[in-house]
Amino acid sequence: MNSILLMTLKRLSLGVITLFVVSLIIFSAVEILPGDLAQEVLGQTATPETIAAFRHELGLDKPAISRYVSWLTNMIQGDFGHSLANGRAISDLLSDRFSNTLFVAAYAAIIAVPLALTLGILAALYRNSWFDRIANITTLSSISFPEFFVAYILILFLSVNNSFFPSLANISDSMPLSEQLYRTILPAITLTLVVVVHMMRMTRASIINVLASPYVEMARMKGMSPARVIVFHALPNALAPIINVIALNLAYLVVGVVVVEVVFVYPGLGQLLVDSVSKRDITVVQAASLIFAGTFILLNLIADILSILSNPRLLNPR
Amino acid sequence: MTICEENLTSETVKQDTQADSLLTIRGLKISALLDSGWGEIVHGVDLDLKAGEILGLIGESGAGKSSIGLAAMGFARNGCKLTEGEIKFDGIDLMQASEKQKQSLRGARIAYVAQSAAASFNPASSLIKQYCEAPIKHGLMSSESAEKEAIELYKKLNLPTPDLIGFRYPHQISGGQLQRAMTAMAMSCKPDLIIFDEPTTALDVTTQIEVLSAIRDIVREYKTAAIYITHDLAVVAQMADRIQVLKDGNTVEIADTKTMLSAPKEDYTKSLWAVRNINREAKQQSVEDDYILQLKNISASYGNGTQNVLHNININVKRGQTLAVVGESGSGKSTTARVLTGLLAAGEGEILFNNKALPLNYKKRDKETLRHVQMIYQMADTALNPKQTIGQIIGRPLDFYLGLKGEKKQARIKALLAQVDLDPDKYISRLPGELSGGQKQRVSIARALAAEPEFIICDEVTSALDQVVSEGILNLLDRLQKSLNITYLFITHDLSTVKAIADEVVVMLQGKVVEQEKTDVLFAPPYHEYTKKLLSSVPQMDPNWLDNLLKQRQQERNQS
Amino acid sequence: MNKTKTLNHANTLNKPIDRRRFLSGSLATGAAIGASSMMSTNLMAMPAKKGGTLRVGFTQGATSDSTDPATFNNDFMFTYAYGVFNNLTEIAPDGSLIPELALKWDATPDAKMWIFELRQGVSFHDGKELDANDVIASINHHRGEQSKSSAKPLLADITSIKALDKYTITIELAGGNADFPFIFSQYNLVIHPAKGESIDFTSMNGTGAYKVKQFEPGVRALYQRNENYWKEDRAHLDEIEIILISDPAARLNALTTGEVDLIDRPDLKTLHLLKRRKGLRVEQTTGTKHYTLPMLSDVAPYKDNNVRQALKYAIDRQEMVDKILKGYGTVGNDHPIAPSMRFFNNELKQREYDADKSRFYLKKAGLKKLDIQLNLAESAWGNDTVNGGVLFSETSAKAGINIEVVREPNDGYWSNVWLKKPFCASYWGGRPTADWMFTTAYADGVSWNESRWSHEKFNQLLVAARSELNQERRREMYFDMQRLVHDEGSTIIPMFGNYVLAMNDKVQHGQTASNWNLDGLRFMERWWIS
Amino acid sequence: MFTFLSSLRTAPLSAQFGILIICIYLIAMVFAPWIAPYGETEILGSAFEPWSSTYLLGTDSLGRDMFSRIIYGARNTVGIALATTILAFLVGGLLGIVAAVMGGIVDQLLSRTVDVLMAIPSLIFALLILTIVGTSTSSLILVIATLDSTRVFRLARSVAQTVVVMDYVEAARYRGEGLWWIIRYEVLPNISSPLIAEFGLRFCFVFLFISALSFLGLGTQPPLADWGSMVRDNATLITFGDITPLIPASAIALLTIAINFVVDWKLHNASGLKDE
Repeated sequence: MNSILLMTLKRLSLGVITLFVVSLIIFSAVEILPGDLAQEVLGQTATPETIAAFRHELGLDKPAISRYVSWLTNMIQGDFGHSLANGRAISDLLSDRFSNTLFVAAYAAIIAVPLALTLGILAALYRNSWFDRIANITTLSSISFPEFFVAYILILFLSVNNSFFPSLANISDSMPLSEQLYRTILPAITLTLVVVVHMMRMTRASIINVLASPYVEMARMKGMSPARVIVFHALPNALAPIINVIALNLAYLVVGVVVVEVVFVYPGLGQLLVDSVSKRDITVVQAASLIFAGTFILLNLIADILSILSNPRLLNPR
Repeated sequence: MTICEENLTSETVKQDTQADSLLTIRGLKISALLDSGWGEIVHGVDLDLKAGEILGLIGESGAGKSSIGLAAMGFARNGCKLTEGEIKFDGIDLMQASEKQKQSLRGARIAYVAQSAAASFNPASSLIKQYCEAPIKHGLMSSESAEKEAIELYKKLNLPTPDLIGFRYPHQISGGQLQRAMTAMAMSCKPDLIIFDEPTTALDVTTQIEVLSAIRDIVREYKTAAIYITHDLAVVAQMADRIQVLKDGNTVEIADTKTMLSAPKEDYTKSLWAVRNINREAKQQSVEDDYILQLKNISASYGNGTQNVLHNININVKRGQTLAVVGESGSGKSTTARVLTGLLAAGEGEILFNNKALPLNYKKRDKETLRHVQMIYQMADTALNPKQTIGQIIGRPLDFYLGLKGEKKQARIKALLAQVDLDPDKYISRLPGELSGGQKQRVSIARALAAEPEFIICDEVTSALDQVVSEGILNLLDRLQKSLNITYLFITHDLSTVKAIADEVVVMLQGKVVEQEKTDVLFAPPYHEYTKKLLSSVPQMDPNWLDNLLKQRQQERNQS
Repeated sequence: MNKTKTLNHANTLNKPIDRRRFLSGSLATGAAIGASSMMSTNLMAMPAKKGGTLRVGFTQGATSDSTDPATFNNDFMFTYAYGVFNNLTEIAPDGSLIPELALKWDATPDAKMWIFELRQGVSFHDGKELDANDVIASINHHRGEQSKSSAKPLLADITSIKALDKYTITIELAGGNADFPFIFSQYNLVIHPAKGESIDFTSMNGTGAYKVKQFEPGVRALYQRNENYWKEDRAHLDEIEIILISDPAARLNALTTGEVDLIDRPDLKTLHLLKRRKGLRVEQTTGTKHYTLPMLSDVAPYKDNNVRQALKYAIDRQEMVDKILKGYGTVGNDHPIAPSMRFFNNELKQREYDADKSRFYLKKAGLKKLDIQLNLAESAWGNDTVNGGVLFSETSAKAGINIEVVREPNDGYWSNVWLKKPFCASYWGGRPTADWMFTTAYADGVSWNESRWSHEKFNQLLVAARSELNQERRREMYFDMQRLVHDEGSTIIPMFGNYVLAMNDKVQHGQTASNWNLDGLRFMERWWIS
Repeated sequence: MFTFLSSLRTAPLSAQFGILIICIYLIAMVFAPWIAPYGETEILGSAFEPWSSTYLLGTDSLGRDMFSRIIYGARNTVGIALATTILAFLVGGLLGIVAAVMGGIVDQLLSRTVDVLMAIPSLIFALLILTIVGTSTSSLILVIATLDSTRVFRLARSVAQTVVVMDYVEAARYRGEGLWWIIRYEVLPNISSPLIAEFGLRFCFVFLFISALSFLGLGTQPPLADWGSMVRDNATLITFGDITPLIPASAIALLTIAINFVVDWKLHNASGLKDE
């Protein structure tokens, strides 16, 4: 157990360094981007004088390094700062958006992970049967269509032609949970379709990968049913790669859903980030990127810890 | 001819013993999916087993003994299928039985003990859980009573701390203990038949004895019938009532153990017996202190000095001779080889090669030194790049060390292949995967020879091979040594190999050298205490050897 | 004061304003932009109904939107401005300028000195009463060194603003401008309560028809009727919810599933299908919005007017309108004045696609063929911008002009490409007056002169026309200017786009203004649902 | 090649089907100008003409022949995706093996760099870089390849690590071989099969990534016909049950499925499981 704690600490400190480097990269990338907040907000209506005045007001006329350093010092003290564009406190702005993002990510994950595991196990169990093939083809098709397209098709069938679900995921905090779940069901299904295939294929592949191992043969020699062989003997030993892929996909659910947010008009963090990039609202971009990067790092860490926990060899040393 | 006769006899046996016959196999044919498609690997084998009887199935790899053993459970591995014949277990036709029916037999009435217990236990669950799985799922016992019985069996099998050991995970206990735990698991449902598939092959000689005796006792106590599959005659001699010899998917000979050992009928059987006795001409003794290699006060450790594995080792190797390093697994003999090559840099000490100190790390050695000290690995499978042809594998050192190119290189490759008794034109463009284990090991030798070295380290080069094949390899090495005056450092756990090839022997235990002695001196009394234990553990052909040995050890224990 | 001559006064002084008067209202000297053409069906002058909630799906809006009127730059903020606040002046649906918070205004004959009289008894949502201080602070917010306002150039001519009393202010200009009061109808120039020298824009406290109930930039806004609104027969709806739906398909879906009642900028490609749906309708307004392809006139080969002419003849305008605007627009004639505007030059011959003429001009420029790049992004012409470029390149190829269409990232288009690349795409929402339009984008040296076009005679005419009070002479001057831009200008203006809205049948309104989208951006206080 | 063809004969039906589809696509790619009835960018008639014998799949919003554009789309879409994936595998694969073979500080440095790159949301990263360098086809390929190479790096590193501990690699090291030899001749040939499997999925993800980028207005350059943007351009039609956008989408889907059938077969061969 101590070694896990040690690893966690080591990885967390590495994560902090990673975050620092990420913030540097993002900052410089936004700096290199043509135009700045003043130009982007004023857009076509900008004149050199108004831009200069705007820049001065925002402190954008100071050198980049001093701006970065002051951002960093505030950041270390836990102060995310304020949006350059409209002065809103970033912590408020982000906490809303991020909780929305997490909500729909969790929603999709709760559907997708068990579904992927079940399908993967069934596909491994009935490998090369018609079930395997159909599951394979349908899930593959679902990732070969662009996300927005999957979303449109779902909307067409479940919303336009039959009004089962709303096409806008327009939620607010005041709604009861059931209402929120109802309104976000289409984005959740879309995301499920997007991530389920990768997890399912990995489940199937890594189970099949251990099917040739002697302990699986042993289980069959003990007269265990095929289902029990797969669930109790193959699966526990195939978990590590599956966990890793699940983590990657969960990270995607949190980080990579901009398109789905746009299509369902769901106010998540992704859309905020894209918006802020286009407006060069650097403080918001920084904060949102760090949250995403942090999520990614944490999920990977959790996956690694779980992989260790799933492996008695590492959990119970000799 | 003989096979027909055998068939006739077993036919009559069957009629005699209809009442207590547990398993009959008739005309069994098994096909396997080979690279070229389906091919028959077992060509109509018969087998009979009475209740409570132990049958030894013996043969070299490829004889089909494992496939037949599994067929006794109505089971065919991935890529195999039972094509023809009849398998009757207690009146149930396993060829016709449904999967469900077979499932209900397996584990409950027919059990299986696999070669490698370490690989065959599910690493993700505790021993006792796996023990209880079969009795519970077959509806024979509650989990409490299964657990109670497990502990009982663990006790009978002489496992340490039987109350607790079951709650440990497979990786936490040693190989010998695991093999006994697996036997216990096979016994969990008190089956009528257990199939032992080379259960001690992967074990050291000293642990092998414990496992053998444990298996034998328990089988006898429960009067369980067993099929004992092995390639080791001495082992089967201790276990079986009757022996069936197989070769290339056919039965060669069936007889009861005593008859088979004393009067084998078939030439093939005789040849198997003969392998056990290698005799080698004694070499001329070289000049007393012409040492080609000396290890002085070597200590080494893994993992940044946390695990000390070698303690102050001193070994001297004379030019043109063979020095064998023997010991059980974990004794540090392979580490010694790695330190010598510099792949593991020794923490302390000195390596002298031709009286010159070598850098401890191979990266600091020059090409010429590297060329002169070559290494042959235990597993030819992993030592040869599966994606390179034999020609490429052997050609690389020629090119790399000696700068040979084009025609000259090809000619040298062919010469080397001929030197290791492989047909050059046939093998030069093949991939390692298309070769048998012995052939691969020959390629490894050719690769080492290609560098024209003075010194070759042989790390357990024969331990993965059948006896007949390894005999061939040993003879080859011996011949090469004589013609090329190469010095060998021979690492092995097999004392018969040592006897066959070594001029001098180093015995190692727990990272220390126990003794270094000339071979004939070592194998003659008086023995060093540990050496004696090692020597006595080597199975002998005598069917009573195990009983005698155990008796003897018991007495010694009582005395002390 | 007595020197001032009434230039511009509304006829509704001191009388309750009613809607019908706007519709039929006599135009004193009021400058009409021109009647909008409504092509939708059921447009009858039905009496407005009170109550209900209108839900609207909008395209434009961003999380970075600020309530600072200096930075309003999209529909979400524009409608916020007109819904929550009032201006001094308002452009009526018929295009005339009518009073809003200013009751009346006068100017000196040289149109340099202006006096505005404010409406009394108007109060902000928090109860505070409107006075001259608020107005001056609100205007000054967009002036001066420190101002970052996009309205700053409009007010650049102002030399001083003073309050004569609590309800009267005077404004002095550097040069005469007969159309000056039009400027105060601009969305930036909404009146906020003063806070010391400056204004308080964070509390979203206006005098307008709706109070802000919920306001989340980039996501949604919820407005509630201001029960004490000073205008009568306005602010019919109880609540208005504005949801930002930037994806065109999502917008369409929201409308067809009934999650919103009204959407802007519907995807033109599918409008014919949308119209077939029961209960939905499409409305279009011909306005002043036009699409431009500016060529930097100081960069080769565009320095040569022959090259510019060659390009102007190489574009098939009708096909452009048909395929890019799907018919929801009219062809342009290479000048920015819309047919509906006052002083539109109706004598100018419409330029047609003519490959031979194009080749002729090319030859005249000494060129056999021409290889150029056209840089575009969807920010310029909407979703089909790039297709527009492709269409142009196909027709121009027949005239020997090889156009390589380069798709630029949307993001950064206005700062990176526009005004920088020699040939790119742009658009103008239009300005209510010809002077305003020309001054903004065609006058010599102004920062939005997107083709860096400089024409001596044009510039002289522009200044002269601004203070010319004789309507006939003024008309001639603007006609000449249009001709100059048409023949020698460095901007191709292939088409004028209609403002298109799609809505369900519940949504009702009277005559709609054409100066901006969404009934002059004032749909919030003007529209109702049945 | 010959062994491939002969192994194909024994391949399962699905793999044969996959190969067939891939061949059809390749033919469409190579021979597009001869197969397509009209030019890629040629404007022929009015917009949205229905399916007919003149225009097999009708015309698009500009009046270009849909069928011809689908054919040409194979070139651009598959070509770009292929170039991107190959580049990603060259860079990521090579560095991954280097990290595994050299270990130590090199491994640490490369792995941490990759960690950083992966921690930045890829869509945002692409958005940033493409806005800076512009969306020419080459920069599109470079940027996506860079992002994808991080994933390839991880895979290549982890599978190479299992090969690096093999005796034959140790034997080569001990022989005194240089880094390049070990990478090229000892490790690479032995990790090709998981890399090939990953190639199949990566290839599809590149499609999707490009179409997501074109959703955000950063896709391929017009007037190139590319399936992702063709889906995007016509996406609103789906609301009205018009199947036009389904055609390019299915073109992508079919290829994805075909490739993964082949990959599955290759993987199955490599897994050592010999099922029927």
